[in-house]
Amino acid sequence: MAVAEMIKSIAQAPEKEYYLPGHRTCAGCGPALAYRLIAKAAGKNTIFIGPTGCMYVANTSYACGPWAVPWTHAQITNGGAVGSGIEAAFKMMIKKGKIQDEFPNIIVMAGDGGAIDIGLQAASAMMYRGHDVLFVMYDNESYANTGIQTSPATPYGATTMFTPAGPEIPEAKKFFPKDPMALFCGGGHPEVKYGATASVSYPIDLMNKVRKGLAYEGPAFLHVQCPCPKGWTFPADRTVELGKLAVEVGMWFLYELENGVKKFSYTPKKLKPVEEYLQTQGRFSHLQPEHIAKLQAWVNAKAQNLGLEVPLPPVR
Amino acid sequence: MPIKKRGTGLTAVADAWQLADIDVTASYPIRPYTAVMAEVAKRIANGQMKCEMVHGEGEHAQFSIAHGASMAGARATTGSSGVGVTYAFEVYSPIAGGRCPIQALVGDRTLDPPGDFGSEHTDCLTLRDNGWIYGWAENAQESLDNSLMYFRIGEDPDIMLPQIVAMDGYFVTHIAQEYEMPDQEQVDKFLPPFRPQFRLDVNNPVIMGPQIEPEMGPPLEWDRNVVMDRVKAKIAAVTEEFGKVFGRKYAPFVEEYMTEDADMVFLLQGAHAITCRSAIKYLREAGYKVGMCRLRWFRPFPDMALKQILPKFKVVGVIDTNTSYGASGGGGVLLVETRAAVSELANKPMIQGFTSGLGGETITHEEFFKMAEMMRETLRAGRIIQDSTWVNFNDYVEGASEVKAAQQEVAQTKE
Amino acid sequence: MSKVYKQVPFAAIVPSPTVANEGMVTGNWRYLRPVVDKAECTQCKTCWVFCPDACVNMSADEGVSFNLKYCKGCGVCSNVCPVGAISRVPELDFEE
Amino acid sequence: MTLAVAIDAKMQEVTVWTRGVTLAKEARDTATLLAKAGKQEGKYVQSFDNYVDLPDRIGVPVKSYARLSPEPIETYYEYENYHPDVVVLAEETLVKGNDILKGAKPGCVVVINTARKPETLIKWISPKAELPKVKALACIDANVLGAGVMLTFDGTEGAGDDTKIGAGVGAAIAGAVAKVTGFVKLESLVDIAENKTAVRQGWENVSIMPLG
Repeated sequence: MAVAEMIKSIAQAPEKEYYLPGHRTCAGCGPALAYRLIAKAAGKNTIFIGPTGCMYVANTSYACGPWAVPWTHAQITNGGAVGSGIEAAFKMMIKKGKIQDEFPNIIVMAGDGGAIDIGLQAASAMMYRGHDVLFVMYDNESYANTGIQTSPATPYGATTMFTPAGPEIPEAKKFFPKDPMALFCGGGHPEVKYGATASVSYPIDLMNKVRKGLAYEGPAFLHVQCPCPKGWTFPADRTVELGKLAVEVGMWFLYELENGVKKFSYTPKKLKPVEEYLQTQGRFSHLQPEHIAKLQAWVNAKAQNLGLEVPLPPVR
Repeated sequence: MPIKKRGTGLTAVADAWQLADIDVTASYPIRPYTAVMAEVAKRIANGQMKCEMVHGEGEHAQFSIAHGASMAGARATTGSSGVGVTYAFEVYSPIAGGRCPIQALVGDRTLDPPGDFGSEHTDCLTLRDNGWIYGWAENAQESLDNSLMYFRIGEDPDIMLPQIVAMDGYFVTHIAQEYEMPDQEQVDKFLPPFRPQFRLDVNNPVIMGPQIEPEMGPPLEWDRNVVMDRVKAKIAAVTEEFGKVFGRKYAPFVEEYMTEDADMVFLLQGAHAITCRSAIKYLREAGYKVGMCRLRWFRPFPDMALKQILPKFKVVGVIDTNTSYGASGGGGVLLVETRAAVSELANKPMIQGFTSGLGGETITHEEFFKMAEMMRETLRAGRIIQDSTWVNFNDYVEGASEVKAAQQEVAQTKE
Repeated sequence: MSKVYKQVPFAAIVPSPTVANEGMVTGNWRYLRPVVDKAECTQCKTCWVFCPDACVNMSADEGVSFNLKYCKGCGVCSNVCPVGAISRVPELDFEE
Repeated sequence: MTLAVAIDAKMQEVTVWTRGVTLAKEARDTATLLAKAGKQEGKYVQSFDNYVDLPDRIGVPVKSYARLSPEPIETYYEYENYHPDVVVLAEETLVKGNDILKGAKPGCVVVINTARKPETLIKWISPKAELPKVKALACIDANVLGAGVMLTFDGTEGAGDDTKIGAGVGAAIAGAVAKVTGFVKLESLVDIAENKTAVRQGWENVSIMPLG
């Protein structure tokens, strides 16, 4: 692993922007903030692959885009595969002397659908084969580009266009989300030496994790929570606030898995009740006490499974 | 020096890929195309080829990997067969629309159901509207030669389109035959290195494949449409140049066999042409003035060539080794395309359809004889008696046995 | 050809921008404009780091300023400001 | 060949500008209410969101359309109202930096949801060259009427809208448009809107500044 230069404070964060003003993302868009911070951390020698999703459609409307570095579209299905091909091509062309390029940072920016639903196969295969690619799952917890529909990252109890609440289904979404870190970094993909969760609300941590992932030779995975004011239904100015609250209540955990060793990046002193988080978002406004209790039990179990040793709220 | 070799269409294309110094190939196993990848893997392992071989997790990934590699500026290949070809369907248009000239080898295989390894052209024909350029080779030599010509045409800065070297599964992919592997120097003279105008380059950054507004679509599609005319011109020029460099001369679009005085011809593509030529020999001896037109390209469809060639004949029997259920005329894809090509000609021949060789069946001499007999019935009647005939299912003459008897008689007199 | 279409370059491959994407100017999304109180501002750069649209500019002389050509007026800068130095003012209160 | 024909000569086009997501439902409701009221009065009608604006994003200027005609609508499948008779701004700031008069018919009317005076808003209206076409500028302060804003994804992307139609400020804006244009009757709107008070208040409180 090459040594990544770490950023210690906001003051040290690189000035140079590679994700520029001028994109059709929502006011207060969490994923756009993630893109900006990731591009900033990665720097000039970077190629982005953008599978279909909000960060494709909103960023490239129309016949233009906000990236100062090379960017290419991939289908929502094949971000991992297109990334693999690009990486293999650079490796071989450099080896043969056909091009004089320095091997670039190759980053796939997949949404939750493009990472763990329809794009899962390509992502998994890319990691299995050990391509030197950073696979970022920017997680806004729904298929947002199509107008907010459920994905395997949508939390239990959230309303989406495909999971409305009604008398027959009072809790709206019935399933609990997939765990991408367990899927990709739980030992099933031996080439993945580095995986981490991050949040746009912790930008220094996020940027350093990008650099760490890029410094590792081989695939790395980054799961970034990106609050989505449209999909979650909250005022656009609260994006960062909600990302922080998610961590305070345990709807998001910040940790790294480096060579199989888990390390929490930040832990609250105690978890706040999940209800405090649910109240802030329209997508949870229909939930009844029994649903909230079910969600609290899930949060508590997840905290325990991860080994978070802080006081947990009671399940009522 | 060129090397005399013995191998299949698959090893022949592996030779072409080696000579073309491909940078990336993406594999996934499916019969019958698989061995081209095994061949490349061996050559990488023993140092003969310098190429990244990426083991895709399916055909969709294979084509996507090659797409990515091409955007990075690499010469990239892949391949598939049958339902593998259709599994990748989503990405054909993005690759062609992105103007990434990757090359795929398709060894045809019948689409499911049920499981059948034999050759039908349906798999490869399903993607005919996606902007790829392709045609069928009839043997190993032509497979190799096509591969080199396709790289040259597809990577031309005026063209920039992906190509498929198609060949019949088993017949061309699995039957070892003699062919010549050209010399590296010849190939280097014929095929320049791949240098795309745009690639993913941090020093000259570009955005590839952004969203567009509805009214930006038509100009892009117009461009993809008119490039096919440029492809036709390029095919003619490159085929001729190929003949000069390598000494093997091909008809650019349509190979004619014994057509000079023919009043009827078989029209087909791919491996069955070899049996067809042999059958024509016997049919000629039996008094049939029959010949053959073999398509060397399917996309772009050689309509201009057919407009010139077909009016010479009275009956054209189009043999479809594919299915297009419910298509106009009740036959396959070639029938529809051929009829459309000459529909506006005043002196157009009668064009009748045959479906044969499905499921990888060989088209036997007897079946060619039967088709000739039916074409003669058409000739005598002066009209299409039956729109489309599935050979052995709704044949409308009993003449095949007579032809066979005549053939045996000829054989005996030769002895 | 009677209709003039919007032309797109070959294969829709377009050059990357260097400063801002002129193809999608978003300043007209904003109905509340961020206004910084320079007396309160500590120049901690919190607003800068959290702007999804890279519309907060920092300079040693001028302090914080906003790229109003692109600022969508989401208000994240105001929300994250630790000293409450950024207010949100109706856009029509400004002539320009 | 061009034929000198007057296609959809009697069609009235209403374009409602709004903000993506947060105010999308209200603008759609304004358009829907006007179309439904027209239908009730025996007219041929359509209403739809601008397809290219979708998926909408928070804050982005987007459009909803209504079309009413005494005769069957002939340009039935179009992306936009290319020649609006009425331009409605569901949020006042849209007047700044958007070419709201693009393609407007001579004698068109602009209706803005605002607490400001028409005189102060007129300076921002663009394109300036089209301004002589405007017959009247009307202002309605719908936000203070207490109807509120509905926030739902129901009714987007061509889905059916089972939520209340005309429960919020969109109803008041529709009332104002009806008063200024006379395209539909107040009673028709009151009949179909969820919030009947809002419709009436919109009708009553709109202030109109004649131009030209």
